[in-house]
Amino acid sequence: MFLQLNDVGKTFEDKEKGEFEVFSNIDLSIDRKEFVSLLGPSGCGKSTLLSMVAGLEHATSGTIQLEDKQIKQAGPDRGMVFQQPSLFPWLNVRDNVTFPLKSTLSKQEAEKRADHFLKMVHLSRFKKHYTYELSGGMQQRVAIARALAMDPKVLLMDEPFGALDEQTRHILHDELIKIWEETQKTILFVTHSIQEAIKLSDRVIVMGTRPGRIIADFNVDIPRPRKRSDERVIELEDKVMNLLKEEINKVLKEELNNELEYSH
Amino acid sequence: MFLQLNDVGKTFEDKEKGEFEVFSNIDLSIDRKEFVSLLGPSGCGKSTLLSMVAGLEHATSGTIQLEDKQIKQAGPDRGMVFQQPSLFPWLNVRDNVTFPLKSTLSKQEAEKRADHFLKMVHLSRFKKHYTYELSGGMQQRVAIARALAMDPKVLLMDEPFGALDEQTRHILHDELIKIWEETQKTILFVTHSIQEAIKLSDRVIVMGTRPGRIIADFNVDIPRPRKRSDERVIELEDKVMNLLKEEINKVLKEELNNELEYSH
Amino acid sequence: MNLNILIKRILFLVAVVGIWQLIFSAGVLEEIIFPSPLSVWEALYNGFTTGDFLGALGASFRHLFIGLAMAIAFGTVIGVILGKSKQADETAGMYLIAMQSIPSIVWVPLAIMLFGFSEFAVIFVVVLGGTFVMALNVRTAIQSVPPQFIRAARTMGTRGISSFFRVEIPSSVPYFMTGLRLAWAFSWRALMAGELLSNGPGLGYSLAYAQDYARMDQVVAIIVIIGVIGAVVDQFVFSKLEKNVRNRWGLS
Amino acid sequence: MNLNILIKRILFLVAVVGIWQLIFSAGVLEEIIFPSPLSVWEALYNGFTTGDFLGALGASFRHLFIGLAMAIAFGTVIGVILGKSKQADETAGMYLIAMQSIPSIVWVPLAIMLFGFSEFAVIFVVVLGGTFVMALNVRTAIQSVPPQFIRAARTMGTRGISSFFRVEIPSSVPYFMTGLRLAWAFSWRALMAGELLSNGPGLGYSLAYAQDYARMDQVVAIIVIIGVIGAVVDQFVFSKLEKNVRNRWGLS
Amino acid sequence: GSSSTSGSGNSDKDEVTIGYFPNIDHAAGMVAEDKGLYEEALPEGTDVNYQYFPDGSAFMTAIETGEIEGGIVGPGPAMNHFTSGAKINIVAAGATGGTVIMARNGADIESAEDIKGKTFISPRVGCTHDVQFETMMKNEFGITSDRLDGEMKHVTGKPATYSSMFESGKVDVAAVPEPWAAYIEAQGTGEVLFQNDEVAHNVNMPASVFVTSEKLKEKDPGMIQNLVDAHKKATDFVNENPEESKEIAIAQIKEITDQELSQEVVDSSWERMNFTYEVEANEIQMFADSSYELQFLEEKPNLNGLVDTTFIEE
Ligand SMILES: Nc1ncnc2c1ncn2[C@@H]1O[C@H](COP(=O)(O)OP(=O)(O)OP(=O)(O)O)[C@@H](O)[C@H]1O
Ligand SMILES: Nc1ncnc2c1ncn2[C@@H]1O[C@H](COP(=O)(O)OP(=O)(O)OP(=O)(O)O)[C@@H](O)[C@H]1O
Ligand SMILES: [Mg+2]
Ligand SMILES: [Mg+2]
Repeated sequence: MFLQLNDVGKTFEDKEKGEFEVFSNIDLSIDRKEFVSLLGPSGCGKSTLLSMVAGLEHATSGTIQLEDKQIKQAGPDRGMVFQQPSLFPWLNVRDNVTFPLKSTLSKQEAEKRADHFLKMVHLSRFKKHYTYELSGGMQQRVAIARALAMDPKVLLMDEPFGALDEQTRHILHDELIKIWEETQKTILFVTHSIQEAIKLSDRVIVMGTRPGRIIADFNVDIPRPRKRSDERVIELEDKVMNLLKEEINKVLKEELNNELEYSH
Repeated sequence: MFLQLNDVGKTFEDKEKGEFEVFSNIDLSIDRKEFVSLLGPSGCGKSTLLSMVAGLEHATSGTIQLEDKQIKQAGPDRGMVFQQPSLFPWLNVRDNVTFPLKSTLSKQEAEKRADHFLKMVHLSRFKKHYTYELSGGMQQRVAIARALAMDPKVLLMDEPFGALDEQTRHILHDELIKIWEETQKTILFVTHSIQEAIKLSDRVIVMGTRPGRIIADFNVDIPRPRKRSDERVIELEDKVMNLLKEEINKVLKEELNNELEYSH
Repeated sequence: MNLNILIKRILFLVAVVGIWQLIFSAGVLEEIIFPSPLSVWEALYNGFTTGDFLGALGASFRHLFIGLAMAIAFGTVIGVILGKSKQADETAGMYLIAMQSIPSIVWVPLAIMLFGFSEFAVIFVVVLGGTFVMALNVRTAIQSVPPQFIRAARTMGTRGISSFFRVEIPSSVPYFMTGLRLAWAFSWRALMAGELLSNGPGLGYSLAYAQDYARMDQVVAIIVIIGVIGAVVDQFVFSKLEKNVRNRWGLS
Repeated sequence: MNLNILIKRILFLVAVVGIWQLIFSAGVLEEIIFPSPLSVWEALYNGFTTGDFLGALGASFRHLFIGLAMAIAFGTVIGVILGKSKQADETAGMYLIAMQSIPSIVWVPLAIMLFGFSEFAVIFVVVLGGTFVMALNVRTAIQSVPPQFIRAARTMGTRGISSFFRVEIPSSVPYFMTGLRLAWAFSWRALMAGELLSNGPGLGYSLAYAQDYARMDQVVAIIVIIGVIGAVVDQFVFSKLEKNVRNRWGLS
Repeated sequence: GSSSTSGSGNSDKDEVTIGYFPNIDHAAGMVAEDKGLYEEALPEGTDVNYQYFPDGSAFMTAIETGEIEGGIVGPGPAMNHFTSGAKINIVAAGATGGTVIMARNGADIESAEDIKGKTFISPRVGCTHDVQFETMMKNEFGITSDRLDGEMKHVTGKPATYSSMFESGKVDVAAVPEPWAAYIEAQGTGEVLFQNDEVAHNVNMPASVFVTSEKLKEKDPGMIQNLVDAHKKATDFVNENPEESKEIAIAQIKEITDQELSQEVVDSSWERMNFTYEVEANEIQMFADSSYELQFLEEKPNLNGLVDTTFIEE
């Protein structure tokens, strides 16, 4: 398998609350060039799982392997795009993209490469701009270009469009699919949005919470571009929604401290 | 008519850019107890229009009338819920809700009233809490309770759920519809989201941009609760989406400085 | 703060005193310019038992409280005027910053010339030390009231003077607290400057006096007292207050 | 800043000088205590033409630059250590705050005792004035590097010392600038305190000297110079720099 | 040391504030306070307060702001302030002599020549002792201070600290007012280099003077007369009862400064002083000229009107 998670578990040591097990016994296999979405309610451990693949967190138990090699720490073979803007404000757009290339390429080569990917995300014009001059959508485009510029084997995306408004999100969806088709990367994509997961991915992994676990794994074999009004899309959305409802209610009840029970 | 906008226009005086006309010649009539959504791309003037109905901005031309009385300034007959949390952090939840009642009701009556509406939004348990202890969704619930507590004739909502995650939004949609049915308020609801507008409202007003204007006015006579998978919903979504596509592209092109044109 | 940290801090202090004693014992410096920890401790002990330090402290706090209270009052009034009136701000705002950047010790000669060696001269310097920084923070406070709050209040029929008291004032509290903390810090510095050059009584005067008579043990003892008071008041009163307020107001 | 505002400010200044002249003309205060605007202007003019003020200014800036440079260097080293090591921070952090809350004027007697009346005593006080506030801000800077940035760098294969120089340092620049501005402000205050009580040369010494010879016109002239320099350096150098950096770093 | 200050300046007849320092050359002030001589001379029911100043400039400022009515101060500050426009009068002398030049033990200073390249200390820049010392050095040995681009480095500090300054080697030479010269000798940290009669302006030039403000002279010359009378009485007492006066001085200094001077120190400093209230205008003028020559004053001073001897002659 290309990316293989075996019996993975994660427990945080919290000074105040003691040990907290986010999930355990997660098994997952992902093929080369697959676009896989991780979907689930808040707190089920999606980000934690992604961080472990990135090598930013260590698994408490189990193994994670990329091309049969154990993942031990973060490295440029796995590019990551975060929800919060993580561009460096002291660098201009192009220097942000060449940041990971400094150690391996000459300045000229790095810039050529950066320009290539900036063109891919339609930001050639903004090479010399600084972060604060860009809208949120443009910043995420740069972050995608930066991750791609390292030529990683896997692209990890943690709710990359979560902070954007709906219209911008739609546009970036289309761009991301185009880039994915062009670069043939494997993508592991975390999202809250059922719609987004179904629109984009080959596979939707649905996670549940308390404890975190995988509750379903759907193959989405609907040809792209997928229309919201497509019957197969709607059917799948409904399926996932029903699966998640119970999970969402768990979270909600906790938030309202069981008030719903007696006020209804 | 209950709420009547006649030939309304708004021009901002900007010191740097000179005059900027957001829109002109807006005509709109809204019935008592109607739930109307305003939908449109960023910058088309939705918030401006809502603020004018609230009395927070003055119309440069035209008239706005509520029950045949000209709207001159803000007043408690129009309650407003903003996108950004606008609860007062120095007051606890209940005192936030009684804030507008201080001048008209005794303390006891005000609190009784506040408790009633806090119960309606399922937050009785959180009366004594302060804003920083609440999640975004809970804060918006309090804001709704606060607006309702004034017993306004119209409830104005400016992307009230824009900053929340999808799951929380779904839950609040259901709550809002319930409240609307219970209280029989007229609601003017601004949103970016086609789905949200169609799910909630009796009428969807679609606005275009540059210049801001009303480009369509759909009646949604689909019985509630509306399901995403309902054919009529999908059909309407498609219609609105097509209408808006052109408008969205206008905004997008401006952002990318026409780059799309030559990179494609 | 848990026990572990407390122990570390105490050990650090012990180490510092130990090094001090070592340097003293090495005898490279004359005792008259480099007192031993023990003699400083004795100076502290004697100063407190004879009541000298307590008297000086009392006088210092009297100056400080009167001066700080006036600084807060004046600063608030000036700050509110500049915060509410763009005209006033554009006209006088810059001079406020200029006044704030004059070290308060510089006012002492002027204060003495104008008011003589009375305690009022010291209080005058304390007032000047705190007023401008307070005014600058109150101005910022008023200007930083989120327009969102004012708009929300207007939709609830609250405007004008009522909005000022029910929305703008409470919303300004965190900046006001910052102003208080800084006014205290600058007034405290000004107090020492004023007293050091004045004719007593007060902690600063005691310090100058100890120096005049080459009592290094007393000099160090008074510096220790000043450091402890400064740190304690800053940490346990103003910073704590400010932090709690900012937390409640959702600002941190 | 447009012309309109400039005019308002000048008018305000004219009004203040006018009131000053009026009070002077009323003759309620002796000239030796309350000089006229004209005599202050003459003192300024004479001070600059005879070169006295320029000499004093030169000496003051020499003390300030040496002291500030050392304060920045020490402060940065201490700040980085406390920012990177939780152990060190828990142990010594509190004492840093205590040191910072000791008014720098208080160090002057100690400095004179330890170093005599050399310029080094003044520089010592300036260094103490700036070091702690610099260290506190550098500590905050290091602790405030968004973990997001460090994580992002790690996913790009940048960690350890390379991450420190390529990510943590540049990310800290805004707080570092704040540290610089505050270090300047406190060093400037410390400089005046040190010079006023020391043996010259320097602006603070000139002030003390003018006071000894009851030259109120010179006293006021020197206060004006100090205010102008303080305001100009603060506004046109440090605040501006800090604002630009914060803006670029997307922090305001 | 604590004192009851009168707060703000008052010309209220029922209250008078006298200023002086706890120095030997201000012994007349201490005796007058101890014996209640001012109270005696002033009209019945007048409250007399005393204020002790850290230095002459502070004293002069207090006179100018009306905070004190009069008191004993060095002639240096009085003259400096007068030339800057302060409206004050010297109405009597306090004492003459009392300035001694001390050299640090181990500084290898045997003669004036050895002072070249060394550091000397005096209470203030341009104070009485400074002018006396620098005038002597300039006129007799041609050595000037760094202020005049000369070879001596000049620093200032409170006399009480000179002994420790010597001990730590911070300074080499000191122009010291009594009793601190005797104190240094007793401590063994320094020795006399020039006796009090060797320094300039030391015989008839007062080491301390009694100063009042011009305003008071215009408004209430009678009060000045009363004060001067009391001062004369105190000076006579000092000359007639040296031992009791010494006791008073020791007690007062202890009370005000917390420093206990030994009998031996006071005895030897007494030797170097002469307590008199007689003052001559031209002595002061000569002193001022020296001060001008040393460039402490910007213009050639004209001290006409500073000294007013009418009250002592009365
Ligand atoms: N460093 C940490 N220490 C302790 N607990 C943590 C830590 N990081 C995450 N957690 C906890 O682990 C759980 C999973 O967090 P995670 O961020 O992976 O959830 P998520 O699925 O990404 O949620 P969201 O959709 O809100 O981003 C949460 O309960 C969280 O509080
Ligand atoms: N106070 C103002 N001064 C100048 N221009 C303004 C002002 N307020 C709004 N505008 C401009 O008016 C236009 C409409 O703004 P408005 O906030 O109403 O848009 P909107 O439709 O609510 O957008 P969004 O969906 O982003 O909230 C925008 O171009 C905006 O820049
Ligand atoms: Mg997450
Ligand atoms: Mg809007």
